[in-house]
Amino acid sequence: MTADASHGVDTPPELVQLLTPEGERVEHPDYDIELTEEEVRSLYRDLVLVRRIDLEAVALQRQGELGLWASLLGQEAAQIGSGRALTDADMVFPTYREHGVAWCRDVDPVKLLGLFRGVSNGGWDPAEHNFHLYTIVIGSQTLHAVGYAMGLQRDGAEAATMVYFGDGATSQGDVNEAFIWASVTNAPVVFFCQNNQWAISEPLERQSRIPLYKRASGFGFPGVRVDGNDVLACLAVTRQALRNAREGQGPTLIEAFTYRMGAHTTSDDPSRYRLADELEAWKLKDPIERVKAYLFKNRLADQEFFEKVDAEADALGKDVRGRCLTLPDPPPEAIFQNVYAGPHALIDEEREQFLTYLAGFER
Amino acid sequence: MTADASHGVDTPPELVQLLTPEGERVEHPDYDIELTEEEVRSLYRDLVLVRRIDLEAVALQRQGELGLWASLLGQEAAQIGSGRALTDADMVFPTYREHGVAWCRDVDPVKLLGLFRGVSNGGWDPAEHNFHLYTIVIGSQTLHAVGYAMGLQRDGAEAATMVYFGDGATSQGDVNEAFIWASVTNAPVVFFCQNNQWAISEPLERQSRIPLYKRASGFGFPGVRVDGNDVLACLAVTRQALRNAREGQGPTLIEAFTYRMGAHTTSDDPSRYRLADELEAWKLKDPIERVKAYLFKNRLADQEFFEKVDAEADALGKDVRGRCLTLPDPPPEAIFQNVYAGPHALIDEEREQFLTYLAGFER
Amino acid sequence: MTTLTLAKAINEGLRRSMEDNAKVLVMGEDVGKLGGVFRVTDGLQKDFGEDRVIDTPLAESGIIGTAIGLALRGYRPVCEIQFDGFVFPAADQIITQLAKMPLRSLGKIKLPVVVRIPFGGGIGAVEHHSESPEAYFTHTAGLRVVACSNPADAYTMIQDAVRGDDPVIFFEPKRRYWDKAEVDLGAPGLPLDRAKIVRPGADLTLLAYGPMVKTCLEAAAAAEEEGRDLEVVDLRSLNPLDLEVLTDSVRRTGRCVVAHEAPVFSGFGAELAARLTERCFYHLEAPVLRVGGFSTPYPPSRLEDYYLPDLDRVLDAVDRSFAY
Amino acid sequence: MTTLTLAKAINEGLRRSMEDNAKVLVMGEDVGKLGGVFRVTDGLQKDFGEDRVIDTPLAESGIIGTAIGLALRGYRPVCEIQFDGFVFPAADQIITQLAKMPLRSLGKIKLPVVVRIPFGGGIGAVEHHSESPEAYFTHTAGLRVVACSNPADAYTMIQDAVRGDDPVIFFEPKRRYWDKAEVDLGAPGLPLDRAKIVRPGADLTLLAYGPMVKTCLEAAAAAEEEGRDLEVVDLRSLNPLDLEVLTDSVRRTGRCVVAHEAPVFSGFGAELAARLTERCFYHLEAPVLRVGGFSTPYPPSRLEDYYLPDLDRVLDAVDRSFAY
Ligand SMILES: Cc1ncc(C[n+]2csc(CCOP(=O)(O)OP(=O)(O)O)c2C)c(N)n1
Ligand SMILES: Cc1ncc(C[n+]2csc(CCOP(=O)(O)OP(=O)(O)O)c2C)c(N)n1
Ligand SMILES: [Mg+2]
Ligand SMILES: [Mg+2]
Repeated sequence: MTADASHGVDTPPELVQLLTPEGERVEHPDYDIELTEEEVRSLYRDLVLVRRIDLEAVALQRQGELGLWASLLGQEAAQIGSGRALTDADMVFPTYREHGVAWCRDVDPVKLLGLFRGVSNGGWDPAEHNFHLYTIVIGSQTLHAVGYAMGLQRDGAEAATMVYFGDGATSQGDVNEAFIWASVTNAPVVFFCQNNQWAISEPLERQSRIPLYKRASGFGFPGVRVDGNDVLACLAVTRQALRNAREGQGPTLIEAFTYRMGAHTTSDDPSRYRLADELEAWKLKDPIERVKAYLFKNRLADQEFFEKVDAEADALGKDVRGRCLTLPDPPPEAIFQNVYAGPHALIDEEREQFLTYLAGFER
Repeated sequence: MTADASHGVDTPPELVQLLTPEGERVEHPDYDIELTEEEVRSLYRDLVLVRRIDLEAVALQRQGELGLWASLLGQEAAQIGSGRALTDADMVFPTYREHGVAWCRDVDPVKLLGLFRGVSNGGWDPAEHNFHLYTIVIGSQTLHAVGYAMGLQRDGAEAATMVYFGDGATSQGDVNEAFIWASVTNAPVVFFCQNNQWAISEPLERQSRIPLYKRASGFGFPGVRVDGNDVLACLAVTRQALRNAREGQGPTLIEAFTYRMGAHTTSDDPSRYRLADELEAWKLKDPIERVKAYLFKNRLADQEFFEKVDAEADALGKDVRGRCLTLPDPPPEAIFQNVYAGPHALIDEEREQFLTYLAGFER
Repeated sequence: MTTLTLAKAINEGLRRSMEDNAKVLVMGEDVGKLGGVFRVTDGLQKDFGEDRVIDTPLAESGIIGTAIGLALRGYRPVCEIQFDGFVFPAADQIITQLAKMPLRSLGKIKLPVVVRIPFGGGIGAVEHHSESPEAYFTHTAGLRVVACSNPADAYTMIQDAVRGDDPVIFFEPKRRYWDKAEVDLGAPGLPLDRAKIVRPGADLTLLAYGPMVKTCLEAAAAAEEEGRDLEVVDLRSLNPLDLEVLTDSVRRTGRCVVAHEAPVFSGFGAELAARLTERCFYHLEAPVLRVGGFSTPYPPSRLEDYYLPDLDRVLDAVDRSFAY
Repeated sequence: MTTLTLAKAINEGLRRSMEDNAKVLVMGEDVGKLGGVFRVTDGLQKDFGEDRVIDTPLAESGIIGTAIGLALRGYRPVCEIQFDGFVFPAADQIITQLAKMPLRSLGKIKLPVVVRIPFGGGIGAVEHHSESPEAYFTHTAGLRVVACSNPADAYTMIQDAVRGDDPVIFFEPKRRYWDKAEVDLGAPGLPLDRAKIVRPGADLTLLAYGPMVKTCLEAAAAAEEEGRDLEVVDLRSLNPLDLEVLTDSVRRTGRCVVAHEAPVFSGFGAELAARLTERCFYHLEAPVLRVGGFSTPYPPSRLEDYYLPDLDRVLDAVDRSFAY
């Protein structure tokens, strides 16, 4: 058969897993990872803290303090595992849901809240954190990531870029163009797709008839599916892909197989389009519970540790909430700031007219 | 290895071939074709005639009668082979170079010339020929083809669509979105990519690092590479793909491996970017010579036949040239015609003003 | 007469269109089970099936491109672009194909494709969800561009858009989706390319479309208290313009203020100002003034009340006009 | 002083920019060995290497998207869009990303990306090769939009565009690529955002940019024979406008005609007419009139001479202006 046998409608997808939902540590022939107890505890702490930030944000939205929130509930392991695989020199391009990765890049959670509160469209300095701004136009950041990676190549930098996107995003022309650019230039970029099974109300079948990680084969670079609810596997697979990229072996597509346990955003009502059963099934694969079970069963952490983390989470939640409530609105003239880097006569004129107009109300 | 082993940087591409450059008939395990002598002679005639039309068009452009011409030289077999695989009910979406397919669909060549002469942007009735208008914006017609195929599905029609595009086009977002739509909807569409090795001055390596037919595997449908200079193989492979499509087996990507023997268009100067040697090597694989050799060696045609075809080609060339020269320019008011199907006040106003203005010169 | 929200009025109009003509399809992201993020297509998939109400892959170019293909096969697709700011991936298909193919075919091809775009701000949303991209399309020859402002119009305009043989960019004022009004489900509306004087007045003409019609009506009501009699005209059709109604109004009042949410600079208001000035030069007591968004990207939502022209900004322009 | 064609002047300007700053890159389809279909980048890849002069995959969204990424890494990409009609696949990256990212970052990000677009008609080309899409970009806040009209300006303007820290859409009048003129390779040009009176006059102001500047100069020369003294202003910058120069000119002459090749309806001329009318209301003897393409897709080339505003069409508008 000359028709490419790998078109793969029939091949069952493999899933890299290092920690089962029950918290059993399992081996994988291609990916393994040596972590200290401390490191695993630290990952657990990350997972709990980012979930808490997320819960707090959802609550703040319910109380009218945020215009919207896109919850990461269920995707903590995908984000922490991949986020902790990064080195400082690596550059990250997120979508709008990577609060866990932002956490790994030391972006103040309140800055994320600010965006959803409507005080800015961005808010942090991407260069300071090597964490780009959230991008809302689906898929467009994938090309930025490849361009940045082309820059890394030209600089001879020992670094890679990693770009996040969802299952739905794989349908956008831009994402596929990014695959082409990356493969043709052999750019040091890792495509990290969080397949959370849903693009708002649309199940994966509306975007692809084969497992997403196989998309890469059509462009000539490796694709791998990892258990997105397994923080160890996500860490191991991403670390490997980033290393390959840094070493000049070009791009990798990682499909983190996970589940959006909450609504698409706080504006969404998933009961209109998916069954509660599905959620229940995924709850059994919770990304945090399995780490807890693992730590506990293997006596790598005790009750005191878990309580300490919970307490830390409570404090963090409180802190984030408190600072969110006091986030100042930008002054009206901020509308005109930073539109251009250089002077711009039209902006200057409009700003002046507007300030005169506003002043009229004070008289 | 979980990384998809089929990412295929190393796999050597197979090429479906039924007729060698020397005119030897060879077998292929998956594709074969039974043709009468008459049918093979007819294919030969097609090849010769469309090459002649093309040569005439190039000459007309040189003489200032056309603004531009995109020559099909070297791609005759890909176009006639695939074009003759179509049934009347199938719908075709061409690029701007499918003069051979247009021939198979009974589009008057003078209408093609008209477009390049600048008397219209289209000129034939797509529904009359089931041959859509030439599309110049690279790749955009691939989505039209899939949409049309979705229509065929809804109509329960026993037909497929076939869409042509080049190697360069495979980099466009639209083409990849078309792959997604087609695979997700299992639309009856055949993607026919003429890989003529060049996108103007850019060699294939700027578009892909693996053989193009493998792109399909990333989307979950079959891809096949065929010798694009072998009219029999192109016919066999396309026939099969169209049949599969009509029978509900969804899309196929065909990569016809061929060569653009001429310039990109009459405006282009290939000596700036490619070596003459390359052309010489491909001349040995000429799509017409091998059919001639086959017919001759197997005594399926005699000298008289070849002379008759040449004479027919001469007559056709003359006819096309003559009618091209007398192609009338459209009247100025044609600018305003057919912009909208319904009445449109602005167009009406501008037309009237313009005609009044023009009339002013006659006074 | 039935009381409907604007969103529901479009829903009813779509339903009617689909009942009348089996070739009418609805397609877009989340238009099926979810009924669209604004519920405009609510219930349609349930009643007309998945073949006629299509949840598409997440790609706007693909939505318009395949809709063109379906139209070539005789279908009449109504595409939903989920939010104004997400129409740009489809710009190429709209501008180079949808708008130009009929002429390319010398009239052999008709493309009855409707592109619905919820547009405008004022709902406290994040970036790209509050924009007004109409000027990109009014400048694109081959498209009709309309904007509805109220439930009754929305109900008939969507049906007319679907019925016509031209591509139509159909703007829906998203912050008015929940506004309710009486709708006569039996009455035919004003033709799609006609403007409507929604409040007659003698002193100045306020021109608006979509969400700003309501704002202008409020401004006119407020101005009345100050003794100014403002006429408010709802354009309804942006391309083509109903110049008869507009010219007549401006000639009568001698003053004109145009309001839209999009940035003023190179926005659609410029066309209105330029064209009406040509036609009403000797009647104008003041230049046609424009009120709109600033020449900046749409700001974060905590600033949108400053950015969006409101009653005060409109009245300020009215004052400036009377100052001439 | 050296005699250069406009195409060669841009080439020299690019070369100078690349010599001055190692971060400057050139990228696009066929810009390498071929030197671009108009040879504007001729020889650059040979001299600066494949890492700085990049033949890209055939995808405009990818060109702009990766250029943004390169700019984020500190590079200064100059992208070529092969023809005006092929910019639309990149519309999303230009409008939602390139234009808006600096504000999104509260100024942390600068995007010094130049997008070169050969534009306009008059070369007998097939569809999509003769368009004038400037209004799509002038309406997009966050972008600077400029158009050069002659070799000397082209040489300095491209360097200024590359040197600035803002994204610039750089329009090049393709049918003037082969026009020759003296260029002083040492002299600094007028700042990028300044307009230039290219022919002073007292009776009427002709406003133009890109290819129409020459046409307007010819029209002014012809009008002179009829005793009319027309001023011609080359805008150079479309966003922002140099309103001081424009307003002053129109106030002096009291009449204004705007000329561009793009369709008049909702085109950039509307902004000029509307804004100048606001600023010069009491000085205007006639409405600002517009001459441009019709509200139709660009016609097949055998009709383009009718479609494109030529000397006669410009003078006809001048006559109409004087008829007021
Ligand atoms: C170009 C574009 N089209 C539409 C949208 C509206 N939208 C926001 S999120 C979303 C679904 C995204 O799904 P996916 O890529 O799977 O990411 P997830 O939200 O599941 O993380 C859509 C359609 C958008 N933001 N951008
Ligand atoms: C969107 C778009 N970008 C650029 C061009 C200019 N252009 C015309 S043909 C061409 C190369 C096409 O190469 P390929 O797809 O291989 O087809 P071929 O011409 O070799 O048949 C380019 C870049 C175009 N027509 N459309
Ligand atoms: Mg998803
Ligand atoms: Mg090619």
